[in-house]
Amino acid sequence: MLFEVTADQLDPDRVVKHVRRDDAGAVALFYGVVRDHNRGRKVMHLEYDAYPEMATKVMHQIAAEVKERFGVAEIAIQHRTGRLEIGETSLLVAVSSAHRSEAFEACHALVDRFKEAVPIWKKEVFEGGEEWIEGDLSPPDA
Amino acid sequence: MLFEVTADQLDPDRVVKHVRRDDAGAVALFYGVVRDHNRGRKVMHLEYDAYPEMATKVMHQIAAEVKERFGVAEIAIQHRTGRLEIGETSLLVAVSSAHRSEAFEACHALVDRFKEAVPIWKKEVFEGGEEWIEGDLSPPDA
Amino acid sequence: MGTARVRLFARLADLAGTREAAVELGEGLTAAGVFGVLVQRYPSLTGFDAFVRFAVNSEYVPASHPVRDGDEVALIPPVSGGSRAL
Amino acid sequence: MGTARVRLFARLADLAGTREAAVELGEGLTAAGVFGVLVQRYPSLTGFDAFVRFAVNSEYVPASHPVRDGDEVALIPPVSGGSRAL
Repeated sequence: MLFEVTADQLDPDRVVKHVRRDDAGAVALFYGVVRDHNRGRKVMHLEYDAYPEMATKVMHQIAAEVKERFGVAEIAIQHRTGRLEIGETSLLVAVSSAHRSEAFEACHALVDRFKEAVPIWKKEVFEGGEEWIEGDLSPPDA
Repeated sequence: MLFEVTADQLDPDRVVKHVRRDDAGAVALFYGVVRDHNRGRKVMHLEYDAYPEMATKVMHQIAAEVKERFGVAEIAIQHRTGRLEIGETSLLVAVSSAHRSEAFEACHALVDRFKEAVPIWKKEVFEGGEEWIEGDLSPPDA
Repeated sequence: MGTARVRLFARLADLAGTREAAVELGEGLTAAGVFGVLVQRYPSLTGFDAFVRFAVNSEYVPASHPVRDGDEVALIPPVSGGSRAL
Repeated sequence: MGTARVRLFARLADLAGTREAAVELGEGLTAAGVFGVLVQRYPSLTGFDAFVRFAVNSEYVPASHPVRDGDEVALIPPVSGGSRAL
């Protein structure tokens, strides 16, 4: 398994290479991308803060849970920190599996768990202001 | 929308670039990968045959259905033909959407529809023989 | 009455030993009728009419679909994930 | 009684104007108690104890968790998708 929190551009080839196995016929890869709008506001850019040591530890825990629950083969996750422009990738979650259904379901569940539990925060810089996006105040978000 | 049937290596960056839009916060990308086993047999390699003109037409139809049904932003599909070795990518399906749930669900539905409807066939070359894999005879497959 | 171009794929192409054939169109010939002509030419295709779907000009059609001069008729064996469709 | 290192993130780091602090540990000090010490030092954090979760040495812990010499205490604001967890 691969878990990275990094200020560099994310690397989809790297995460997919990491999860590829000869017995896995399916890979589901999720990209979280910085969107130009949120809750009716025009977003200019995002800034991500993280607690990296704990983030990778929690990523490991939730990945182990998901791997066990869905019986998938391999998992890799990268999250970026710092300033991200519209269209840049903030999150990559890759899951490989013998068959496609488990790959899709496990990848989806893992992204959901990630957004609940991993200590990474985003500040939205929008037209006219900025705000840390915190769970209770914001709708579930891609 | 992008629909390609090609003898060349597939290009995940190209399909993801194609579906990226500033208003789409999520991209789900599926890789179908040649697996080293199937129904208890050791697979040596696969050979894909296609009816390319019809395949791209059917891809267009099922993508339009899925886009309408799930309200997703953009879709791209590539399928490879010819001889593929273990670990090579036979299929890429990318879906972008404002939010992640629709991206995952639409991508999964689209892969299922693809495998039912698109005129592309695989011959499995396994230890001791070879066989065209045809729907009624084979289990659902990644 | 014209001619149709027939395309064969996968197992059917292997059995017939060709990926393409031309069929002279008799009066009111249907997609299934075109297949019947091919079976006479390539006896190894015998019995596969229950197994294939037909396409004319890249659209799935019923076996009863009439074939016209210049049409491209394709014999479509089940695709690999097709069991879920049935 | 020793010292704990406290880490602050996101809104709490902005409010306190620092990402890190050292807290002297009194007898039986808990994670919530450490936060209380910080509120005295950085009054802008007042009221946020209902809002944060605590971690000690990179593991989520209850507010009542005792803090020991050398521990790293982190104040964890809600993460962006956290509404689903509640």
